[in-house]
Amino acid sequence: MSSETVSVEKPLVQIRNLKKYFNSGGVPLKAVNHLSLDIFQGETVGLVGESGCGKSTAGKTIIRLLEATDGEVFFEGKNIFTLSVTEMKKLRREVQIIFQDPYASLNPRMRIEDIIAEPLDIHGVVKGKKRKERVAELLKLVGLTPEHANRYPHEFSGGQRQRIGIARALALNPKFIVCDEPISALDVSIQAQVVNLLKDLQEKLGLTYLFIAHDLSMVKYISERVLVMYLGNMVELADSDELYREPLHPYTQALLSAVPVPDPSKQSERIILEGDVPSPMNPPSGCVFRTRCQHAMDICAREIPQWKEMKPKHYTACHLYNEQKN
Amino acid sequence: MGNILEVNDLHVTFDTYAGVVKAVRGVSFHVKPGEAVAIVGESGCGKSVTAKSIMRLLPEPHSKIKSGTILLNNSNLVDKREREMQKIRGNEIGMIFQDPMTSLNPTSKVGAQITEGLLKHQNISRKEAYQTAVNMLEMVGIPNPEKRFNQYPHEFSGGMRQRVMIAMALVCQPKLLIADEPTTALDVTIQAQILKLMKDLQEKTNTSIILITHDLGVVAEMCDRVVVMYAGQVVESGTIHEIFSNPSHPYTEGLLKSMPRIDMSRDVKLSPIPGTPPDLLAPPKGCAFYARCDKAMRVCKENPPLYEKVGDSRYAACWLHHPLAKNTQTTS
Amino acid sequence: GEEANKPKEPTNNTEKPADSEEKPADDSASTSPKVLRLNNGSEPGSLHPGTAQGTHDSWVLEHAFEGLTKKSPEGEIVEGMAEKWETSNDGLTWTFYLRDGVTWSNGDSVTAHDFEYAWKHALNPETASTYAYQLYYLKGGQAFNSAEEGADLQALEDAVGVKALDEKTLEVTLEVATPYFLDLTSFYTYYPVNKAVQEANPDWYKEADTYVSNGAFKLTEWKHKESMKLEKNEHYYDQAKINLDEVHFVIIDDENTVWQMYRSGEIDLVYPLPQDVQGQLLANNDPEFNLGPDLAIYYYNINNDVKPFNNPKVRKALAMAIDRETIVEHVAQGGQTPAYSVVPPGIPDVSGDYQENTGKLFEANAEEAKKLLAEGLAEEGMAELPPFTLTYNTSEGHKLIAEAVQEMLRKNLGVAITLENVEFQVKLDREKAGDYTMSRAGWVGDYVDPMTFIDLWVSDSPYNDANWANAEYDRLVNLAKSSMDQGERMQAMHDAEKILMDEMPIIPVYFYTKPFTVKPYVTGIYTPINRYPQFHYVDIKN
Amino acid sequence: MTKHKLTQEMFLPAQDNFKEAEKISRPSLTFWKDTWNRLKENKLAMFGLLLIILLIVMAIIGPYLNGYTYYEQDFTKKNLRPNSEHWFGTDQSGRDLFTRAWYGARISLFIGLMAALIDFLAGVLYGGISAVKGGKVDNAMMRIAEILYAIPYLLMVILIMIVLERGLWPIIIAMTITGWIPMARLVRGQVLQLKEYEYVQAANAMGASTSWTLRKHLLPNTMGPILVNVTLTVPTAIFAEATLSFLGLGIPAPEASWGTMANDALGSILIGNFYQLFIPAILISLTMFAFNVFGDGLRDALDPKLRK
Amino acid sequence: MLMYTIKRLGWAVLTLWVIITITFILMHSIPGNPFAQEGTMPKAIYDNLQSYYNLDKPLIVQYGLYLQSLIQFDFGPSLKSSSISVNDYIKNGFPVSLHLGAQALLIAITFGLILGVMASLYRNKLPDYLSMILAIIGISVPSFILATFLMNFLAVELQLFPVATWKSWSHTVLPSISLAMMPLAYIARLMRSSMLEVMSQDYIITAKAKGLKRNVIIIKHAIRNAILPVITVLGILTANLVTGSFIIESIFGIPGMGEMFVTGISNRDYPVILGSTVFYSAILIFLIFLVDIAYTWIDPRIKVTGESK
Ligand SMILES: Nc1ncnc2c1ncn2[C@@H]1O[C@H](COP(=O)(O)OP(=O)(O)OP(=O)(O)O)[C@@H](O)[C@H]1O
Ligand SMILES: Nc1ncnc2c1ncn2[C@@H]1O[C@H](COP(=O)(O)OP(=O)(O)OP(=O)(O)O)[C@@H](O)[C@H]1O
Ligand SMILES: [Mg+2]
Ligand SMILES: [Mg+2]
Repeated sequence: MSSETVSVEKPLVQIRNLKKYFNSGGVPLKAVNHLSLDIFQGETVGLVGESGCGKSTAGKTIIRLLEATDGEVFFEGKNIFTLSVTEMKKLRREVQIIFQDPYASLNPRMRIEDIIAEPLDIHGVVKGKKRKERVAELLKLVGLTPEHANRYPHEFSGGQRQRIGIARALALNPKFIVCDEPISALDVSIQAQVVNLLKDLQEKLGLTYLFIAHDLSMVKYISERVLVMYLGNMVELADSDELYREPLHPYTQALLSAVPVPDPSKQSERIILEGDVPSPMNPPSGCVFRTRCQHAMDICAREIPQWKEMKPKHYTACHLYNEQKN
Repeated sequence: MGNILEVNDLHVTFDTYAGVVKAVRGVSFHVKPGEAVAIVGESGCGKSVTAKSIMRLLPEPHSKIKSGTILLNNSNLVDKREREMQKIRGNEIGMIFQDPMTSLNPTSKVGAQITEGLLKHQNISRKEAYQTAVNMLEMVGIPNPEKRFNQYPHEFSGGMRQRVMIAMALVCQPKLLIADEPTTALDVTIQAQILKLMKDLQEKTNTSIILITHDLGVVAEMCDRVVVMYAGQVVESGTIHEIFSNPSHPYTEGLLKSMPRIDMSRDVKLSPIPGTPPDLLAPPKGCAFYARCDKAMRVCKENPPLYEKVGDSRYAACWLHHPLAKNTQTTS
Repeated sequence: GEEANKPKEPTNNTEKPADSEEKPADDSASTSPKVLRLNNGSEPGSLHPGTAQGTHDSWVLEHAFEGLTKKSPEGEIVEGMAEKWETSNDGLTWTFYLRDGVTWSNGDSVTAHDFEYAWKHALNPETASTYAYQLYYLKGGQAFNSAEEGADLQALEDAVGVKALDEKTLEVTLEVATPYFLDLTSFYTYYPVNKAVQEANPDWYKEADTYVSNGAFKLTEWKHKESMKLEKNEHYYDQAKINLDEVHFVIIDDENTVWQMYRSGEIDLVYPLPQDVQGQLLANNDPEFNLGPDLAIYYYNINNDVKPFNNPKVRKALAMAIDRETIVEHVAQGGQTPAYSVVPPGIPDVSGDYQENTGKLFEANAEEAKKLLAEGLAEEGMAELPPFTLTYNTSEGHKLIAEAVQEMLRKNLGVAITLENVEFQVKLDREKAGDYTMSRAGWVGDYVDPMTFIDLWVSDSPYNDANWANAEYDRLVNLAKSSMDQGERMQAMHDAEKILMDEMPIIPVYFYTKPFTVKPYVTGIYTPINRYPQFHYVDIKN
Repeated sequence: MTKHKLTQEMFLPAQDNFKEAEKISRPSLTFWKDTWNRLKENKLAMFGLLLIILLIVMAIIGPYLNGYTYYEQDFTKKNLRPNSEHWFGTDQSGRDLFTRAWYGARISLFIGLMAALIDFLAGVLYGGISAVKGGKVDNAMMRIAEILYAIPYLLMVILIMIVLERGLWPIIIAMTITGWIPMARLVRGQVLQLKEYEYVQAANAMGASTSWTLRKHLLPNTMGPILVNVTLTVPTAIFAEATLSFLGLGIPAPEASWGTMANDALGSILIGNFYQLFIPAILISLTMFAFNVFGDGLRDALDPKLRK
Repeated sequence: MLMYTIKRLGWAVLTLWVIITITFILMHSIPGNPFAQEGTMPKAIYDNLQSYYNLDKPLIVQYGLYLQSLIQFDFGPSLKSSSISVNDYIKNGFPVSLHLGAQALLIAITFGLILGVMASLYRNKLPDYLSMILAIIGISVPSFILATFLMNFLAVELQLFPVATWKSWSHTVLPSISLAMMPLAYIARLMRSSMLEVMSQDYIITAKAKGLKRNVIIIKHAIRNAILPVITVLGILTANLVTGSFIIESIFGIPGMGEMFVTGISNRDYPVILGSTVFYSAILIFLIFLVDIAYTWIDPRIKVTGESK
C-alpha cells in the first residue's frame, strides 16, 4: 500500500494480509479472505458490505478476539498476534469492541452497573464511589438514566441494551474501538446522540474507530474513509465523500443505489443485484462478485482482480478499470 | 369495521423487584387487511412489548396485560386460552423477533427450526416442508440453502440469522405479520430484497404487516401508515405522507430532524432530541415528552394530553393541538 | 415382631413368582422331590478337598464327600469309607480297611490309592494348599510341604507316611502319636480324590459337570456366586438313609437378606443369623430356633510387651472388670456361654466335659479388679492406667461388644479406653507387628481336643499374639502333646489352662454357639460341635 | 383526564422543562444485597435457612438437654421406643438416642458441610480452569481426573488411614479426595457451553483474566447445577463417613454420627424397631430438605429473570 | 473426528497404564496380605502360596508379568478362589451388573427427566414440591436403607416380589429401584435447575411464536438445551452403575461384579483388584469420551474435539 501518500500521520492500526477461515465440516469457510488496511490515529474507517461478508469476523480478528488464520495486525507498531498474556491485557485497555448483538453480549446475571463497570474493575481503574459516578456518567452519555444501573439486561429493550454495550466500550477511554453495528438497533434520535457522542469523543480524545454498519448514510456521515467488502474480500476503499460521489466498483454502486430514502415521495430507482450471494465455502473463481455483476467479463472468471489505486487514495479491485487503463 | 387487528387501550406492566414497570400505557391502533403499518419510536418505548402482547408471548408470570383488548378479526386475543393461541401463532400471526442471536435455538439446526412451524400448521410431508424451507431460505437471500439448512445458528452471521428468523415467520404465510426490526442487521441490498419479499407476500396473499423499525427510509418505502410511540404511549399516527411531510407531534418532528441524509456533510452536527426518555417505573404525570420538548407548555407538565383526531386520518396526543395553544404558539 | 414366629405357609403364596415348584411336598404330591433350600454365605473358594479352605467350602464338601470316618448325629466318630481300622501300640501306625463297594459318583470305586493320592496331593508344595498343615501329623508331611525350591520332591513325597497297601487297605504312619487322629480323618483335607478323574482333568472341581465325589450328595449345578445344587448320590453306599432328593444353596452373604428370605419362605434353614434376630428368637423361645454347640472362643489379646500390661495383675484386673453375663445376654444375644477359661464346652474329658471339669478359673468382680489394678500399677510404679486403645476388626457385633467393654472398664475401673476398628487384614498385620495394646480375637478349634486351644499360647506359637511366655506352661503343653495317657494329658492341660488364667495374657469373653433356624417341616438336622449344621439325614415333612 | 380548568396561562411555554430530569431514586444495591433481597422474599427458602440454623443450634446444645450422655449404657432400658424420659428412645445398648442424635449432628453436619465446601471449591476451580483453558490443558487435566477417579477408592482410603492420625480431617480428606471430580466434570461441561457465549467473548475483549471470567461470568451462570451438586454432596458425605468406618476411618465408637446410627439400626428393622432407623433418616432428610429449598431459593435469587 | 477418536484412544491407553501402575503401587503399599488369617499359617504353607502365585518375585517382576498377561487380556487368577479366574469373574458378573445397571439407569433417566421437567414447569407448585420431596428422599435415603425397606415391605410383608437372588425379571425389580433412586433424584434436581434456565430463553419464545404446543417445545427445544449437566453426570454415573454396586448386589444376592471392587481389596486379592480396576477404568474412560462427543453433538457450539481459542 502506498504509505508515502500519508507520510504525515502514523497509522495506529496496520492490518496486513489478514485471513480468517472457519473450519466446519472439512471445507474451510473463508470468512475473511484478504484484508490489508491502515487506520490512522483519530480517523474513522467505515466498513460496509453484504451481510455475512465477514465484517464482524474481520473486526473481531483485528483485535484478536478470534485467532487469525494468517496475517498480522500492528497496533502502534506492535504485532498484537504475538503479544503475551500480560501485554495483551494492557492492550485491551486501549482497544475495545461494541458487539453487534446487544443482548447476547451482556451477562444476564449482572446488573447494568456491574456490566458497565466491568472493564474498570478488570483493570482496577476506579473503585467505590468514583466507580458509581463513572457508571452514571457513562449511562447519561449514551442516553440512559443512572436509575437503570440496578436493573438486569433482560429488562431492557433492544436499543437500550445496545447503549449499554456502547457505554461499556467507552468506559476505559480506549484509543481504538471496533464498532460492530453499534447503532442499528437504536432509533434515529438516539442514533444521532450516539454518533454525536462518538464524534465528540473523537475530537476531544482523538479516538479511532472501525465503524461497521449497514446504514450507508450514517457511515458516510461518520467516516473519513469507507472500505467496502464482499465475500471476505476488499472491493473498494476511498474517502467517504469520494466513494459516495463516484463509486467505482459495481458492487458499491449497487449498494448505494439500494439505500432507502426516508421520503415516501422520492423513491429512487435501484440496481437490483441478480442471482444469489455465493457461499463463502465455495467462492467463485476470479472476481468473487462476478456472478452477480452487470459488467462481468470473461477475465473476471479467470483472474482475481488486483487491488489498485485508481485515483488518489481511492482503491478498488475490479477488472473493469484494469481494462480501461490498459 | 374490517380491521384485521385492533388494539384498544392496551396496558402492560412488568413486575420487577424494583417496582412495576409500566411498559405499555394505553396503546391503541388498528391494522386493515393488506395494510402495512409502521410502529416507530424511541427505543424502549414499548414497541416490542406491544408486539409480544399481540402474540401473547409476554414472559409469564411477572408481566401481564393489565387492561385493554386486542381484537384479531374481532375476537379478543386477551381472553384466549393458551391452546387457542397455539393455533393462531405462527399460522395467523407470524412474528419476526428483534434479537436474532438469542431467538434461535442454538442446539437445533436452522432447517429444522424453519420446518417445524410448517409441519405443525400445514398438512404437508416432511419432504415438502424441506423443499418449502429451502425455497424460503433462498428467497431471503441465503446462499447455498441446502447446505445451510443443516447448519446451526452460530455458524451464521448476524444478518443471516436475521434472515432465518424472517424465513421462519414467512414460511406459513400468516395473515398478519409482525416484524420487529426485521432488517436492522441486514445490509441494504439484502434489506431491499427482504422488503421486496414482504411486499410481494403482502400483494399475493393480502397479508397485513406491522413493521417495527427505526429506519425511516424503510418506513417510507414499505408502509401505508405510521404509528409513533413514546414512553409506552401512542403520540401520533397517520399516513406516511402526512407524517413525513407534516409531523404533528414535536417528538416526530425531532425524530425526522435527527436523521442523517446521505447528502449531508460530515461537518454538520446531527441534531438529536436532547435529554433522555422517562423511566417507565414512574412515568411522569403529564406529557411524557415534556422534559425534552422544545415547545413544552406549562400545561404539559401535569396534564396528560389526549390522543385525538387532528386530521383526516390523523391522531395525535399533544397539547399543541388544543385550541388554547394556538394563541400562545403564535405569540411566542 | 410376631411375624418371625409364624411359620409361613409356603404353598399358599400364589403371588410368589419363583420357586413355586421347589416348595416342600405336601401329602397330595408326595411324588414331588424333597428339596432343602439354604444359604451358603459366600462363593466357595474351592470345592477340592485339598485346596478347600474355610466353612463356605466345607459345608458343601462335607455333604458331597466322605472321609475314612464321619461324624454321627450323636457327635461320635463312626465308620465312613473305612469299615474298620487298627492302631499300633505306639499309636504311630494306623491301618484303615475300606468298605466293599464304595464308589464315586461316576461309578468308579473308591480305593485306598485315592486317599493316598489326595493326601499327597494336598501336601505337595506346588499345590499350595492352605490347609495342608492339617496333614502335618503324617510322617514326613511337613517336610514334604515345606520343601525348598530345588529339593527332591519325589523322594520327599515317597517318604510321606501314607500308603495304599492294596485297593482296600490304607496304612498311615504318624510323626507322633496323636490321640485325636481319628477325629481328623473326618476332616475335609483327609477326604479322597478320584485319582483317575484328577489326572485326566485337573480342573474337574471347578464346574458341576465334571465334578466327582463320593459322599451322600453330588454337585449337579454350580452357578458361580449365585447358587449350587446338590442331588442325592445314587452311588452312595448308605443311600437308603438319605431322604432328600436335592439341596439348593443360594450364595448370599448378607445375613439380613437371608433372614428375610427365610421369613418369606424362600429358604428353609438359616445359619448364621443376624444378631438382632438371634436375640429376639432366643428371648421368645421360638420353636424354629436352634442352638447348636460350637467349638470357638471370643477373647481379647493383650500386648504383654506394653507397660503396664506386662504386669499380670493389671491384665487380670481388666479381665475381672468385664461383666460377661451382660455381654452374652444383652449384646451377643446368641445364647453363648460366658468364658472364664479358654477351652470351650463340648470336648470330652477323661470323664465328663472338659470345660465343666475346669469350672470358673476366675471371677468377675469389680471391687477385686480395682484392688488388683492398684496393686499392679504400684508394682509398675504408675499412679493410674494411661488411656489405651482397644482394636477390633470392623463388624457390628464386635463393635457393640467393644462398646460394652469400654463402658464396663470405665465404670468399674475408671479407665478411659478408645475404640478403634480396622479392617481384618490390618488388624492381623498390626497384631503380628505387636502394634496394638488390646485387640479382639477369636479362635475356632480345628479338632475336638483341648489342645487345639491350649497350644495357642506356648511361647513359640505363631498364634501367640499376646507375646506371652511361660516356661511351666510350655512344659505342660509338651507333656500333654507327647503323652498317650489320656488322664495325664488332660490333667496337664487343665494345669496349663489354670496358669494361663492366672497370668491372663488374653481375656476370654465367651464361647460361641451355633444359633440357626430351620422350618418345622425340616427334620433330621444335626450339629456336630465343630461343623456347620449337617443335613445328610434330613427329611422334609408336611 | 383533567379536561377541566384549562387556562390560557397554562399554555405559556414552560421554562424549566429541560431541567426536569425526574429523580426516581431507587436504593442502589450491590449484587449480593440484591440477591439477598430476592432470597428474603422466598418464604420456603427462608424456612430452609431457619431449619439449617435450628439444626446447627441443636447440634450445639442438643446433647446437653436431657441429662444423658452419648456413651452411657443401660441394658435394662435397651430398645425403648420414644417416651417422656428418652425423647427419641434408646438404642440396643440402652443409650439415649436424643443425645446421640444431636451429638451425631455435630459430626455429620460438620463432615457434610466441609465435604460440600471442599468439593465445591476444588471442583469449581479445577473444572472451570480446565474448560476455560481448553485444548491441551483441558485434555491433560481431564485425564488426570480420570486417573484419580479410576484408582480404587478403597485403596486410597486405606493408605490415608495408615499415613494419617485418626480424627475428623482424615475422614474429610478421604471423602473429598475424589469427591470433587464429578463436580469438576459438571462445571467443566457447563463452562464449555457457556464460554462460547458472546458475553464471555466480551469479557475477553476487555482483557479479563481467566479467573475473572470464571468468577464473574461463568460460575454465576452455572450456579444451578453446581448448587444441586453441592446439596447432594452433603448426604453423600454423611453416609460415606459411615462407610469409611468399615475401614476404620470413621469416627471411633461409641461416638455417634447419623450415618453410623443409620447403619447400626439397619438390623433393627428385622425385629420391628423402625424408629432407630427413622431418627437418623429423618434428621438427614430434614437437613437435605433444608439445604434443597435453600439451594433452590438461592438459585432462583441468583437468576434475575425469574420473579416470585 | 476420526483423528480425535484416535488421539483419545492413545490417551486412553496411556491413562490406563498410569492407573494400573499407581494401583499396583498402592495395593502393595497397604498392610495385609492375601493369605493372612486369624493366627499365622505355618511358614511353609505361606511360602507355597506365595510362590504359587508368583508373589515371592520382586515387585517389578510381578508388575512386568502382569502387564504381559494383560496384553493378552488375561487378568490372572483370583487368590481367593481357585475355581474361577478374574476373567471368569468379569465374564460371569458383568452381564448381570450391566443388566441391573442398565435397568436402573433407564428408570433413573426416564423418571428423573420427567420429574425434573415437571418440577420446572410447575415451579413452586404442587408437582414441584412433590418431585422435590421425592428427590430429597432419593438423595437422603441411601440405597442400602431403601433396599432394606423395600425388601421388608414389598417382598416379605406383601410378598409382591421375591426377596433376593437373580432368577427372573421380578427378581430385578427391587434392586433396580433401590439402585435407581439416587441417580433419579439427582437427575431430577439437575434437570429442574437447568430447565428453569432454558425456559426463560428467547428461543423458547420463538418456538412459542410458531404456535408449537408446549410439549413439543419442551421436547424439541428445551430438553436438548437443558440436558448438558445431566449428560455430564451420566458419564461417571453409568460407569458406576453398569459395573455393579457392591451394596445392592450383596443385599439382594446378585451375582454381579460389584463385589469384586470391595472384596478384592479387603481380601488383598491383587489380581482381582487390578482386574476390576482395569475393567472399570476402561469403561469409565470410554464413557467419558462418549460424554465429550455428546457435548458437541448436543451443543454444536462446544468445541472439545479441536484446539480451542
Ligand atoms: N422483562 C422485562 N422486565 C422489565 N422491564 C421490561 C422487560 N421487558 C421490557 N421492559 C421495559 O419495557 C419497556 C419497553 O420495552 P420494549 O422492548 O417494548 O421497547 P422497544 O420499543 O421495542 O425498544 P427497541 O426499539 O429498543 O427495541 C422498556 O423500557 C423496557 O425497559
Ligand atoms: N463461529 C463460526 N463458525 C463458522 N462460521 C462462522 C462463524 N462465525 C461466522 N461464520 C461465517 O463467517 C461468515 C462471515 O460472518 P460475519 O459474522 O463476519 O459476517 P458479517 O459481515 O458481520 O455479517 P452481518 O452484517 O450479517 O453481521 C459467514 O458466512 C458466517 O456464516
Ligand atoms: Mg456482523
Ligand atoms: Mg424492541
